[in-house]
Amino acid sequence: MLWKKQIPLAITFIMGLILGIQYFVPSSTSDWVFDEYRTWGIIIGLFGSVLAYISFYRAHGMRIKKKAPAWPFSVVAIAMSLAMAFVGFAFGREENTVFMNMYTYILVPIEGTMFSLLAFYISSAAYRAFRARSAQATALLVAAVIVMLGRVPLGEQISFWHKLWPALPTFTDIANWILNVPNMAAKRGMGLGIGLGIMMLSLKIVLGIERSYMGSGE
Amino acid sequence: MAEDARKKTFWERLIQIDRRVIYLIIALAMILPFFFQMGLPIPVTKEVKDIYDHIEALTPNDVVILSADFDPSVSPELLPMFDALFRHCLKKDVKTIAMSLYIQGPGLIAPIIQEAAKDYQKVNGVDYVFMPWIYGYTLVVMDMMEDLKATFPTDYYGTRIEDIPIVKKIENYEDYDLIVCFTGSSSYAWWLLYAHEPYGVPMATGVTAVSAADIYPYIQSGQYIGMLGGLKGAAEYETLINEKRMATMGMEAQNWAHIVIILFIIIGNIGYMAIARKK
Amino acid sequence: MHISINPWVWLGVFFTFSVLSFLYKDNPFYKLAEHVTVGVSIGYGMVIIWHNALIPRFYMPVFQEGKLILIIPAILGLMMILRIVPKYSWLSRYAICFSVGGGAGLAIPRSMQASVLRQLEATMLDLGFTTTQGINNIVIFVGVLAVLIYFFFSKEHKGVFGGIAKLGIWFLMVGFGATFGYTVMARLSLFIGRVLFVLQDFLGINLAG
Amino acid sequence: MHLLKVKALPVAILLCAGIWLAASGCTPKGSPPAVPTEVQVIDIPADDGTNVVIAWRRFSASTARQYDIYYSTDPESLTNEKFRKKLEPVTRSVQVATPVVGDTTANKVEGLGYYLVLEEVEGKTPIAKVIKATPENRDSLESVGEKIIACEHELAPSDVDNRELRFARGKFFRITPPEGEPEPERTTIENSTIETGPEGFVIEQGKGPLILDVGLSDKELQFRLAGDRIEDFDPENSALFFKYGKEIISLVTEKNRYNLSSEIVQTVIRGNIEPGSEYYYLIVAKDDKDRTSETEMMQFTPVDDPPMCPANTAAVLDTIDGRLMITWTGYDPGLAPFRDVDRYEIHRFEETDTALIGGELLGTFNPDFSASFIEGDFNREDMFYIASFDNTGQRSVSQPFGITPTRLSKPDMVDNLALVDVENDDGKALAVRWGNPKITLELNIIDPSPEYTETELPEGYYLIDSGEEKRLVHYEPGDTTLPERAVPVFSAHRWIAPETFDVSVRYKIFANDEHDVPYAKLRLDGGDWENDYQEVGLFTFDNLPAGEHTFEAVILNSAGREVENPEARVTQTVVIDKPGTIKDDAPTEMVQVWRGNYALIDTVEEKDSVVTEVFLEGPPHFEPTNKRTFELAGLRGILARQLQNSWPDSLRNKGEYYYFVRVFASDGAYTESDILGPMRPQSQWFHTEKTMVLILVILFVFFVNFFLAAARKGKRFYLRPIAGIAHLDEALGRATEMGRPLLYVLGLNGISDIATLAGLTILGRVAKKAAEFQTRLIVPCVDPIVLIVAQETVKTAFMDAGRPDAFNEDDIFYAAGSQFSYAAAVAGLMVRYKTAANFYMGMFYAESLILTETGSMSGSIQIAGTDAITQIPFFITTCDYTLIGEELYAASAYLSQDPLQVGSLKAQDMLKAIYMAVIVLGTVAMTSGFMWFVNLFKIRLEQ
Repeated sequence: MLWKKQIPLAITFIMGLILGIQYFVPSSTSDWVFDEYRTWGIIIGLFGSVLAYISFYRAHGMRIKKKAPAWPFSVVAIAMSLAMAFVGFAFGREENTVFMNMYTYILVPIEGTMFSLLAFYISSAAYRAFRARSAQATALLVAAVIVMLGRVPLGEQISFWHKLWPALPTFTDIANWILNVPNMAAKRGMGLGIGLGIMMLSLKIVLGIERSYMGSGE
Repeated sequence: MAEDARKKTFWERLIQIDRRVIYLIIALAMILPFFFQMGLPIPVTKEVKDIYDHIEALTPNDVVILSADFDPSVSPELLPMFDALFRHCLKKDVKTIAMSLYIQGPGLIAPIIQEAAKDYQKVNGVDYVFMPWIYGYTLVVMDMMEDLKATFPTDYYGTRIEDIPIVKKIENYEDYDLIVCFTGSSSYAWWLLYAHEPYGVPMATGVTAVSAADIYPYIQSGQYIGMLGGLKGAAEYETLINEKRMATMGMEAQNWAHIVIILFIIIGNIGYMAIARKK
Repeated sequence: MHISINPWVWLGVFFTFSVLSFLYKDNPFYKLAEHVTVGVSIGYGMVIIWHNALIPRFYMPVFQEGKLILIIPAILGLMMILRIVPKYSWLSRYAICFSVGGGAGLAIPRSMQASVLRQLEATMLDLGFTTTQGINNIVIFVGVLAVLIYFFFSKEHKGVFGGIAKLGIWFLMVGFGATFGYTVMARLSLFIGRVLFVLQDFLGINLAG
Repeated sequence: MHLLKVKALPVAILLCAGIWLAASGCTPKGSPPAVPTEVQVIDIPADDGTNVVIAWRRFSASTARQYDIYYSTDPESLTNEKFRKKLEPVTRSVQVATPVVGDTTANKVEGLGYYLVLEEVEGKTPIAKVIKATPENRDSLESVGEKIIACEHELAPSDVDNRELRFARGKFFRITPPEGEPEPERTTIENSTIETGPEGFVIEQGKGPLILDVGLSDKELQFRLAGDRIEDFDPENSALFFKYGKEIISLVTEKNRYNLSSEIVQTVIRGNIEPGSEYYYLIVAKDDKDRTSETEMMQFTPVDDPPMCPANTAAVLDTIDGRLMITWTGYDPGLAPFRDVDRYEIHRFEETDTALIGGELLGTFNPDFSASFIEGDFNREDMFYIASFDNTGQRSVSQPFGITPTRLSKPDMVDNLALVDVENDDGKALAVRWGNPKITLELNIIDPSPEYTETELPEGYYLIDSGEEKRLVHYEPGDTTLPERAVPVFSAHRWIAPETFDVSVRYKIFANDEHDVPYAKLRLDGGDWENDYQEVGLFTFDNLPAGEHTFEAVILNSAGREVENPEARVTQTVVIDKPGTIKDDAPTEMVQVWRGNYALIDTVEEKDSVVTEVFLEGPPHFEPTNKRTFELAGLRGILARQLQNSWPDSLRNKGEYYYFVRVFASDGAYTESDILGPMRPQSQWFHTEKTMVLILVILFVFFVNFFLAAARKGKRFYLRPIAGIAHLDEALGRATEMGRPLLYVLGLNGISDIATLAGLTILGRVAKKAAEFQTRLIVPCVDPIVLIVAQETVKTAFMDAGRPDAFNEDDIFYAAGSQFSYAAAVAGLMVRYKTAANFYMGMFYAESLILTETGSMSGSIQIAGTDAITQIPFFITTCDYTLIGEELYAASAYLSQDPLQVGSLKAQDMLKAIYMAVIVLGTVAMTSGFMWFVNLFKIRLEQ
């Protein structure tokens, strides 16, 4: 129990205390503490990523072994990971190497296109899901439409009232007002609460009250 | 059961239209404007103008850091911003440090830098310097605030830092007059926390349209001079420096896509209400 | 128009369309692209971590500069790997506690400064009814308080209190609407970026003219 | 079904491979990069002979990416590959220009009839001459030259056609002037007006802007009229060349492509060569496929030159107190890095001493000095000379120079000069501070809607812009004295002064870190004071009537009180009658800061216990009482109010420093302060600016502990029910009915994110229910540590529910490591398993919509909870229920019903109440001007 629980909790407490105090101390020792903590964290993370790779190979290996549906794709995934690692270690990572080309012409287009699928999902959501179900949802909807109009040249063009009476705001002005005033109030109110939540959690971790990050059991 | 058997009304059929039709419409709205341009005027917002004015007020001895902290996934939005600001800096003859805290960053901006330098007949190492990626993220920010030359032993092309004329007179934070970071994540906060807050170097940021709303509080609190938000921000900047480039073109596509999406929302809701009234 | 002769560009275009084909329906091309990214990103991560983190942050300091103290985090890291050995998995707690404890300690004062103090100070505004800024400040002031009240959990939302909380949700919804509208634009830009890739890099159409 | 899909896969792979192979077969092999030509060695003047510049010509079409210069005293080591490998070359990287696949037909110039003739030069690239064919010379051109077919403004790829790539020197432009008459251009002359005088129209310095419509100068007209052509670049008319033409990068003839654009590449061999020794060297050019080509072996001998002669010498005799000031320039700024000076000596010059070796030595100065006062008896007729010595004793002397008698006005020493340790730092910085806070005003006057009258000018008026002034001159037609740059003026638009102006006033505060003066207040014409608490420093007055106005401003300290000091107040009376900017003249005094310290030497123990001493900083012969041994630490304008010196980590908390300053007037006279110090930079143990953070943290810890203690003692706090929880249970029930699995997504962030933790708590509850209902629960993870914790959480939940057997570890797995791979993997899961309910609890980024849209496509019930502000709108619009921000934390507390969690939520509420109170008080204070309260919450972390 001591080795499995008390000592880890003590480590958490001591580390939390040291780095909490570190913030208030401008001295060079404090800088040193901060730098060392970061370096140590990076090194631990390095080994942590090994764990991730083990999990990846285990998951896909299992799929192949079990002949799960679409298992050949798992072969592709494993093969590609090995190929990428191989070309990276064998031929270097400078520009115009196979490694960088695989990165630029395989990883980048796929990830970029996946990101861009969102453009389609969003229009589908706009058509099918974005409903004025209640007064509040209407507020969300109206704000969204105004901001969308205010962010493109069209918004300025269809603000006909502005041409008749230049003192009246255009869509762009209204969109900016929404972003700068009510939106900011909402974000700030939420942000204060979330900041408080983060501090609360951190404190509970340091004090050993919150332990779920250690995994439950025992 | 009876509902199913009943013949579908016009609105029901319209609402239940296959989503692939929606996909096709939006795709056309975004692709066609590249071939048929309308040349809409682009109004400039204050947040963008403020950055422009700040750079306009700089003198050739001032130093601007442009940090392209993004990866390819968000480069369609952020690259045009970097392009526009870099061009403006070259035009104004201010000393420009181009860099990135992200490993993919330098590769993305290298062609842009080369092209802009060619257009303005500027020389690497004399008018601007292009730094390589260095591991460390926030550590890099902290290091370069204290000592630029110690942070980057060479430039992106491998020239030793001592041999680069432009950095001779650049030591540390006291010499920086503006930092602009372009980011799709939260690296704007890194610069804020480790460069602006402790050292007071003026800052501005270029962010994706999504995070733009999160930046407004920082502008109001005066931590940022201004902001470029998404492609529109970049297009506005292109308008200010009077060069219609990538962003302005993308903006046109953007414009039509927005119209289509707004129409989608309107039709969707009319249908929704029509169906609801029937029931 | 000059179709690219670079085979890599062809590959990029092939995968771009493979991913886009998912919009039609899930299909082997999409699956191929999906698994290729997963694999390539894992391989990429390995190489990058090796060269950009392991070598400069661990190998060089320990074996060339003799900074032996870094062996301790390495041992902690190895303990982390012991996760996969159920009998010794508890040892990984030492590493987790080190990182999490330190992170928590870092977060408390920094969040207090950035998320609380800064925001409190920024909300202390000069109210007024005569200038636009003054009126905007009133709206912000009311909005922040209303949103804070909405997130009160130890009091039921009833009466005046409930009314203010309701006002809070209105502010939240307008805020979310703004975020939505702004986000739409970003998402579209991404697709436009892909269009540019296909038109310029692959088909070689000069659009700038 | 699956078989079919699987079969398509190898086809796709083969297809890819095929395209790839086919396309790579087309890529040409190419040749090694061009050898550098016109290599020359340039001696660096006045250096110590350990540097030499190697320069060569590089054409833009060259594929060389890098040049390695190998050098050695032994020619053998260069010729022999094995030896050469041991040498460390000096590397010069260059940017390889990216070729552009362009349409060359657009640049065809065949019809213009130009021929390219090459003039061979011994040992150099030939010089290109472009000659236009005439009937007389056509035949001879055909024989000696090549007909030019096209000119290229971009670099073409090497394989674009079958022409051979060759190089030639020359700078040519293709000039393509526009057709038709030029449109008049507008030019604005600030602050001028046009008046009718006895000699016609004249431009007079006066009110407001003047706009002139002008044509083109004769020279430009000629240039335009010369038509489409290729022309040798003329630097004198570079503006015209760039306006109407484009530089030619390559000229294309029938057989060849001549690359013309080139640059001289230079690189310095620095520091590790011996002066006087004979070196052999060669240059290896390398392209990006590492193909190389190299020059022949060549020679250089570095020379240790004498130091640079001190230039710009001047001796000024102060006729009041008889002091003599001597100033000089040691090294050109460009050569400063190679400065090779040990000391300067100032001697009195004697008539007989023509060799300049004798004469009375008046003073010896370290290389940083460039000015000094010299005490002694001097006559008006005295002459001096300055000698500089390098480390090997070589000497250069200036010309003898005499005295310029003048009456120097010594500037006053700055007030409040102090050397201080910089507060709240880590022992790396000292600062010299001086002066009082000072404020200045800058007025920007704008005409809100400018109006103009138009005057047509008769023919014959020209604008002559000499750069300093603009004149309007009348010339008769055919007048040969008309200057080249004169442009005809057609009409003038005179500005009409309005009745009101918009004025913006910007103040600038000059202060150092010790002065606590963040902002100022301002009033117009003795009216009410306006405070600027936002620290923007800008006041705007719209529609201010033209006429005299008085602006008055005072600096305020952070408590909002006026600063007592004459410089902290400014009153400016100005006449506002035209647009423009009005600002105070800034003081011209400069403060030069000198620093001295004992040499810092560190001992480093290397292997085999060899102790070496490392010299860190400081001059070797420092004496704290002798200002001549100090080093220059920096120069600041007097308004900067401080100069801060910081040192790298290796020097922090080390060394004692002495300082003195000199205040320079613009005429070069200066006053020196006493020596300040010694002082040692100190680390501080508490950052005083962070006091408020500390108070808030203590308050926070106290509150949390108070409520947690109460909760532990058994006190129950009320928690309002959270709507989302009912939805959670409903979704679980639905999934059971359908008999399809549940999907639980914990977001992208790691274990130390509060949203992830809250997600894990809720996961415990969901898992327990899933175990009870015997529904399969799938948890794909992205973070390895979260994965482990999730596995344990689910395992525990299954055990608590009494069904450890139903727990399948493989259902909680690592899906992918990056955002979109993960999103794709999870989206795939939803489609494949047709999940009944999807839960998203944690931190999400852009992938959220991919997940939720796919989920709603497959008809799952979706419940989300996140504090990711940008993603909440998407969750709200696509999910059945969304826990917004803190509701997620609250739901986790509510579900666990753990008194500690509920207690901390209560503490959070109480703190929120306190913050609200602070906001209300702060707003009241701000509105009524009690700045001290607002300032309690401001932290200034700027140094």
